[in-house]
Amino acid sequence: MDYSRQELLITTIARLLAGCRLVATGASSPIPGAGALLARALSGGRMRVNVLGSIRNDFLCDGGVELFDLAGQGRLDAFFLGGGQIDGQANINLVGAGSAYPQNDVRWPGSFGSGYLYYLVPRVILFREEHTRRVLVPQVDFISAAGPTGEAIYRPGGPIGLLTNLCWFSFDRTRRRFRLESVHRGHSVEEVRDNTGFDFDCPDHVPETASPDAATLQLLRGRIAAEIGETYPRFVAQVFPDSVAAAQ
Amino acid sequence: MDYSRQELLITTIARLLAGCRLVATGASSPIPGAGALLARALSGGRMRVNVLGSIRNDFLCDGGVELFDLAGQGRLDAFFLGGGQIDGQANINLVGAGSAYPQNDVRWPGSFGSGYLYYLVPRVILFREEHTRRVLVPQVDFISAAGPTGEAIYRPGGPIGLLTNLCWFSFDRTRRRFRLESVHRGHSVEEVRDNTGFDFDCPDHVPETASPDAATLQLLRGRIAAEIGETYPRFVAQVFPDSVAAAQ
Amino acid sequence: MPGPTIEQLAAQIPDGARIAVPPDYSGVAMELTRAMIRRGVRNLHLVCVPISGLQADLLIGAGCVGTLETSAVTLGEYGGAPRFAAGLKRGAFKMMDATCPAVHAAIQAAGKGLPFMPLRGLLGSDLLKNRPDWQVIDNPFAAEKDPIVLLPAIRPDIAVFHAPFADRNGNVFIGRRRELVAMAHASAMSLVTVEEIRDVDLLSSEESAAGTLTAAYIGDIAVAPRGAWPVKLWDIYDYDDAHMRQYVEVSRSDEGFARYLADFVYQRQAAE
Amino acid sequence: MPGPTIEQLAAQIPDGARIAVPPDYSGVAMELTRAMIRRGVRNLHLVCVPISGLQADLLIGAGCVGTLETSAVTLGEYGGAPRFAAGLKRGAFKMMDATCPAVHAAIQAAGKGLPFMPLRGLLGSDLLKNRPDWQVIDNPFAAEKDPIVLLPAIRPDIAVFHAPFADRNGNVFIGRRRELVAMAHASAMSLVTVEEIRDVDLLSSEESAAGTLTAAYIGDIAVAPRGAWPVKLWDIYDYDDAHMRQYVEVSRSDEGFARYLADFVYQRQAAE
Repeated sequence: MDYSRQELLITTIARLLAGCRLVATGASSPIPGAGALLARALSGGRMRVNVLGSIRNDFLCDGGVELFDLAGQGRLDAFFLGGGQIDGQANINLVGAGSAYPQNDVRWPGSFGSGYLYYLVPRVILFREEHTRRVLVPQVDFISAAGPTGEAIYRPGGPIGLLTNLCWFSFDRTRRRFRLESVHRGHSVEEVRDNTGFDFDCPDHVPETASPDAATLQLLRGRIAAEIGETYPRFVAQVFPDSVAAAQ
Repeated sequence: MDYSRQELLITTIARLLAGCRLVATGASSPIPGAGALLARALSGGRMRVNVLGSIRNDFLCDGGVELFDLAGQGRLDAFFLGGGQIDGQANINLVGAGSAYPQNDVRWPGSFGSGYLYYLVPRVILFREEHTRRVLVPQVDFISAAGPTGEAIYRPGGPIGLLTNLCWFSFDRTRRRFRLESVHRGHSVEEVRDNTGFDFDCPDHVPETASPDAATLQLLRGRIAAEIGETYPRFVAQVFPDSVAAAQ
Repeated sequence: MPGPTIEQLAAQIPDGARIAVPPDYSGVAMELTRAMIRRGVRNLHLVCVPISGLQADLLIGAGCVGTLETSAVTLGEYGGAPRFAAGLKRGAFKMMDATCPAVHAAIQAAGKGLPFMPLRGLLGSDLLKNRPDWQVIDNPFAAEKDPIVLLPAIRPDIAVFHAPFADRNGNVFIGRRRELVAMAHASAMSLVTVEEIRDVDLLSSEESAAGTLTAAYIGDIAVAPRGAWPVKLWDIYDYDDAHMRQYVEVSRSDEGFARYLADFVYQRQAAE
Repeated sequence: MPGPTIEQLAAQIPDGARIAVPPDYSGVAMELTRAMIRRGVRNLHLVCVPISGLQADLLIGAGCVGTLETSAVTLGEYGGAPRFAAGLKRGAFKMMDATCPAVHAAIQAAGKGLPFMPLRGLLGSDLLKNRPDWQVIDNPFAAEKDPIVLLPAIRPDIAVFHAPFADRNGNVFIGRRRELVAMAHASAMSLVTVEEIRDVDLLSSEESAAGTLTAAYIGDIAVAPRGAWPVKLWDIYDYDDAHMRQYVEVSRSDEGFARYLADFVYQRQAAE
C-alpha cells in the first residue's frame, strides 16, 4: 500500500512510543497526536494518551498545571518538542534568532513548557517537519531547553531523537550527538547531510525508515483519523480526505 | 438583662473581632464560631466568616489546604487557638505534658494547624475556658507554636490575648507578657492570680469585662443561635434552650 | 465484570508501605482498614493528610503501624484516641508530629516532583526541634536575614481513601476534597473504595469533571457500601454515634480493644 | 441592583499594576481588555499564566505594557503575534521569558504566601541566564551536589479573566480551569467578567462547588455577553475565525493596527 509523508511520520512516531504507559501531546500537534493515538490503539489498552485541545481524549481535571505535575511525578513517559532552531547537542530554541536577545530579528512565540518538560520526560521526541540548515543549526541562538550536558544534575528526561520530513536521528545522551538511524523513502543520506547544519554520526549503511504495513495504515485511515479529527478537523480533511468522505 | 458565662464569652469575642474582614473558626469551636457569626452580624456586611464543619457558613472550595493558603496570603484576619498548656510567653502546647516527649504522661491529639497559623494570622485569640494552674503554666512542656520571641523572623501573626472563664488578658508582643485587661462579672483579680501559673501585668484597677447590651443579647439568642445551631446543635440546646424552644 | 474485593485491595498493601490517609471529613476507607488489619499488615508508615481519627487508632491498636506522621489523631467530639495515646506511651511506633499545612505542603511537593517545599511558621517550636528531617535555610530572596523551613517531599507508596462513587471508566468523584487529589498525585498509586459504581462518565461535563480524580492515578477500586462506617462520609451519612461511643469506652484497655477487634474486625472474616 | 460596567472595572486597574491573565483556553476578558485600552492604562506588568494570545498582543500594541512575563505569546493556528514581535524588536517593554510550569509555580507560591518555590529543569538554559530574579541553590536534602532553581513568588495586584457565569452571591464557575483559582489566590484581588449572572448558589451542591471560585477572592464582577470575543470561551463559543484572520493581516503594520484599534476598540466608545 502506498502512504503519504504524514502517514510515515505518524506510524514512525507510534513505533517510537511503544511500551509507554502515558503520553501527552501539546498545542498544534496533529501528527504527534495521531501518532500517540495510533500507539494507544496498538498497545492493547496499556497506554493512556492525553491530547491537548481534545474533549474526548483529555482526562486531566486539575487545570493547566497538571501536565507539568505529571511529568514531575515521573508519570509522563513521552512528549514532543520542536524548535525554531535545533542544534547538534540537542539544544532547542523556541524564542528567537538573529541579533541579541530579546531584540532578535525573528521572534517566535516563546519556550512554552520546554524549559521543564525536556528535563523531566524520559522519552522526548524532537519533531520538526522542516529539515533545513535554517532549522538544524550548529548552535542555537537561544537555549529554551538544553540538551543533556553531561553535568550531574537531576535529569530523568531528555531527547531520544529527532524526527523530520527526511529522516529519523537517534540521540546519544552520553556522547551528546545525533546518529542518523533511517532515511525516509524517496530521500537520501546526501540530502540529509546537505540540509543539516550540525555534525552527526552516520553509519556506513543507513536503512530506509520502516514503511507502515497495510493493517496499520488501515487502522490509521479509519479509527485514528476519526479520533484525531475531533481536535484537528482541518488536518484530517487535508491528510485523510478519503476518511472524511467515508464518514460523510 | 442577665446573661450566661457563654454569652459573655461570645459577645467578648465578637468585640475582639470588630473590624476584621475574614475570620475562620476551627474544629470543636462553638463559642468562637458564635462569636464570629455575631461579629459578622454587627459588621454591616463587611465581614466574612468561615465556620469549619458548617455547610451554610463554609465558602471554601479548594480543600483542606485553603484555610492555610488564605492565612499565607494575608487574607485571614483572625483565628482561635487553644492549648492543653499555655504559658506566660504565649507559647502553646497541644501535644502533651509530663515526662519526655513523645512518651508524655498525658498526650493530646496534636498541634493541628497551630504551628503555622499562630505565625501568620494577625489577630489570634487564645481561647481556653478552663482557667487553672494546670493549663496556665509557667512554661509549657512542648511548644506546638511559639509566642513572639523578639527574633527577626517573618511573623505577621500572633496572639492578641487570652480569653478564659475568668478574664481577658491582652498580650504585648514586644514585652512578651500578658496583661490583665478585665475580669468577668462574679470573679476577682485575686481569683485570677490564684489560678494562673504565670506572671502577668496587672494595673491597679482592673475593670469588669463589659456586659453585653440587651440588643446584642437579643441578636445572639435569636439569629446567631440559629446560625451556629446548624453546626453545633447540642451546644445550642444547652446554652440557648429558649432559642431552641422558640424555633420549634 | 465484577471489581476486586476489599480483601484483594488489602493484599496490595505490603508490610512497610508508606500509606497516605485523609481526615474524617474527606472520606476514610474504614472497611479496607479492617481488611488490612485482618491481613495482618505490619510496620506501616502512616501519613495522615493532615490528621486522622478512628482509622489511625485502629491501625495503631492492631499493631500495624511502625511510623506515624500526623498533625493530630483525634476522635473529635468522642474524645481522645485511646490506642494512639497508649501506643505512644509504650513507644510502640516512631512519632513524627507535624502541623497541618506542613503535611499538605510536603504532599504537594511530591505531587509536583519537587524535592522540598518551603513553609512559613514553625520557627521556635518543638515540632521543628523534633523533626531532624526538616531544615531551616535563609531565604535567598530576602535582603535581611529571613530563616524559613524547608520540608522534604512526602512520597507515599499508596493513597487510601473512600469516596461516594466512581464512574464506569474508573474516575472517582471527590467534589471539593482536593486533599484527595493531592494525595493521589503524590502517591505511586491509589487504592480507593466507593459506595457504588455509577454508569456515567464523570469527564463528560465540565461541572462533574471539576470534582473528579481522573483514573490515571488510581490503581484499583473496590465497592464497599457504607465503607467509611462507623466514620461519617461527607453529608451522605454521619458517624455511627452509638458505635463511636462504645469504641471510646471499650478501647481504653488493651483487653477491651482486643474484644473490639474480635467483634468488629475479625468477626466479619469468620462470617464470610 | 445592576452590577458595575466594564468601564468601571477598567477604571480599577491603575497604571503600573501587575495584572495576571490566563491562556485562551481558560477564558480571556477581551471586552475588559478593550476597555482598559480605551481608559489608556500604561506601564502594566502583564503576567501571562502561563501564556497569552490576542489579549497580550492588543495591550502591547496599544502601548499599555511596561513589562511582559510569559512563556509564550501566540495566536495559535492564526500565527505569530505581530505586535508582540514588533514591540520586542523596538524594545518597547521589558521582556521576562519563562517556561509554563515556572509561571504556575511562582503564582502558586504567592497563593500560599511563600517567598519562593523550587522548580526542576531550566538548568543550562538561556531562560535561566536571562532571569536574574531566579536563583539556583544546592538542594539541601540531597547527599550529592544537586542544583535546583528557586523562583520568587509572583504576587499580581489584580487577576483578570472571563468566565461563563457567576451566581447571585458573586461566586464564579471556573470548572476545571484551576489556573484561574491559582491566579485569584495569588492576586490581591480579581476582576471578573461573565457571560451572565445566574440566580443560583454555586456553593449549595458539592458538584457545583467543586468547580467554583469563591467570592472572597473577587473584587468586582461585570456582565459581558460574548466577553471573550473574538477569542473562544471553553466549548461555549469558538474563535471568530474571520476576525482573527483579519487581525493577523492588518496588524502586521503600525498603521493597520492603529486602524484596527480605531475600528474595534475606540469605535465602541464613540457609539455608546
